[in-house]
Amino acid sequence: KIMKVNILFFGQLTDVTGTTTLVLENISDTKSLAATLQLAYPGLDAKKYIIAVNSNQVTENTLLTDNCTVALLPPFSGG
Amino acid sequence: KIMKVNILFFGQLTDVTGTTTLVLENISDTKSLAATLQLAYPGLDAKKYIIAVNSNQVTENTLLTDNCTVALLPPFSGG
Amino acid sequence: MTEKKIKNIFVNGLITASFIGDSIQKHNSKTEIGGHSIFLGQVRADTIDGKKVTAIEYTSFEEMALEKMHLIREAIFEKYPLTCMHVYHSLGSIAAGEICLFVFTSAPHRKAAIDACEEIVERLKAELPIWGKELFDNETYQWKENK
Amino acid sequence: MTEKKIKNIFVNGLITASFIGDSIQKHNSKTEIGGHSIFLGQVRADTIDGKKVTAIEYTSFEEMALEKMHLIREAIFEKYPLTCMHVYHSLGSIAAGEICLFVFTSAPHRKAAIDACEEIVERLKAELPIWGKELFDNETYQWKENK
Repeated sequence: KIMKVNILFFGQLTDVTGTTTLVLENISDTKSLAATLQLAYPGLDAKKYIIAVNSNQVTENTLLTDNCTVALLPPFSGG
Repeated sequence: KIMKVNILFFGQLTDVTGTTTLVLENISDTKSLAATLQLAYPGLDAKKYIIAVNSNQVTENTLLTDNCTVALLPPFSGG
Repeated sequence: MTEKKIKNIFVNGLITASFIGDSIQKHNSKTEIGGHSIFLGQVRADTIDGKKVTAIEYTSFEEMALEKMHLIREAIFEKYPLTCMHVYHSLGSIAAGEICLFVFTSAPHRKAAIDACEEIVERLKAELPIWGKELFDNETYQWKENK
Repeated sequence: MTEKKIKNIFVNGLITASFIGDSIQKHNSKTEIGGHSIFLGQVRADTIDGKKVTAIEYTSFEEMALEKMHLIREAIFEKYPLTCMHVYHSLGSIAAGEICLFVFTSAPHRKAAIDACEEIVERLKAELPIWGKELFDNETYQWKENK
């Protein structure tokens, strides 16, 4: 079975990616996801962001599950 | 010439005096004013208040001038 | 500019929600503002010894209160980078649930507006000669004291 | 009561002064309230390198923002004796001078309302995944960053 990962980009990251959503297959953890995205969008390198898996921020490398949602969040500026 | 002093009572002090204004004659300073009022309204003794002459709070004994206004102000409770 | 322009803060009766809304609305042409801070005092239906407060009747030594408020206003503008500041206090009988105090500060950045608003409320309660008479549901009353 | 009831805070477009007025009005039946504290964020027409901000376009990762806000709400109610708390944040393009954030706390005593309101504003700005894109008068833009 193919494992799907839904990826969401927000704020200034969308200037780099040109899209707000992306689906990738067979990415096992957040570390390999970051590496894959960095290859696809070299501009991400210069951007600050945190990663949330299913809306929970993760700081360590985290295993991904089928159909999970990974969000890349640049610095917040609400209010 | 007779010197007049206008006296104003506020808040709970009016419960003791039964009036909000009073005019007294020939009272030279705030100390003698306080003594006169204490005689006229014995209930004032038990009340906390500060004294303002022409809207300025005074803490020392202060000379009064003709037609000045002396206000007796119990603890504030605005807001 | 040597003459003091003393602003009136007193309103006869309650301060309505629509008055507050209108006051907020007027600030949308001041596009240098980034944050507003508002404090509203509302009459609380406290129960004291089994009696319930139905209203507070406010009186003031108005002349002195306005002079004191003027000094507070000048000190606050000196201390905080504010765009504007408005203060309204009710006089007369204000029913429980109604608003009797409206303090409104605006500034380019939120910290000044928030800190100034709080300081105005504290100074106003401590320094302005205003008195509240709490009217109970059995026709008796007691004089309020600020802590 | 084990299920979390997540409240929505997002409003499409600006927050109107009349909405704020109506929200205040609704509290006059809660006669245990003695003080309300309100913070309003307004879009500032900053000038940056000769370009003027005409609007801020807000976007959010809404699902995560609402979960985070829920946790903030619970922590604030735990920490302060509040009667109620309301938070609204705009999404979409909000013109300079218009209101994009409305935080409203009410409590029997003023200190809780004031402190809670300020803490909500600070936490909301630091913790909610919301982004503001400052739109300039020459069709360019820059992404806002909270300090």
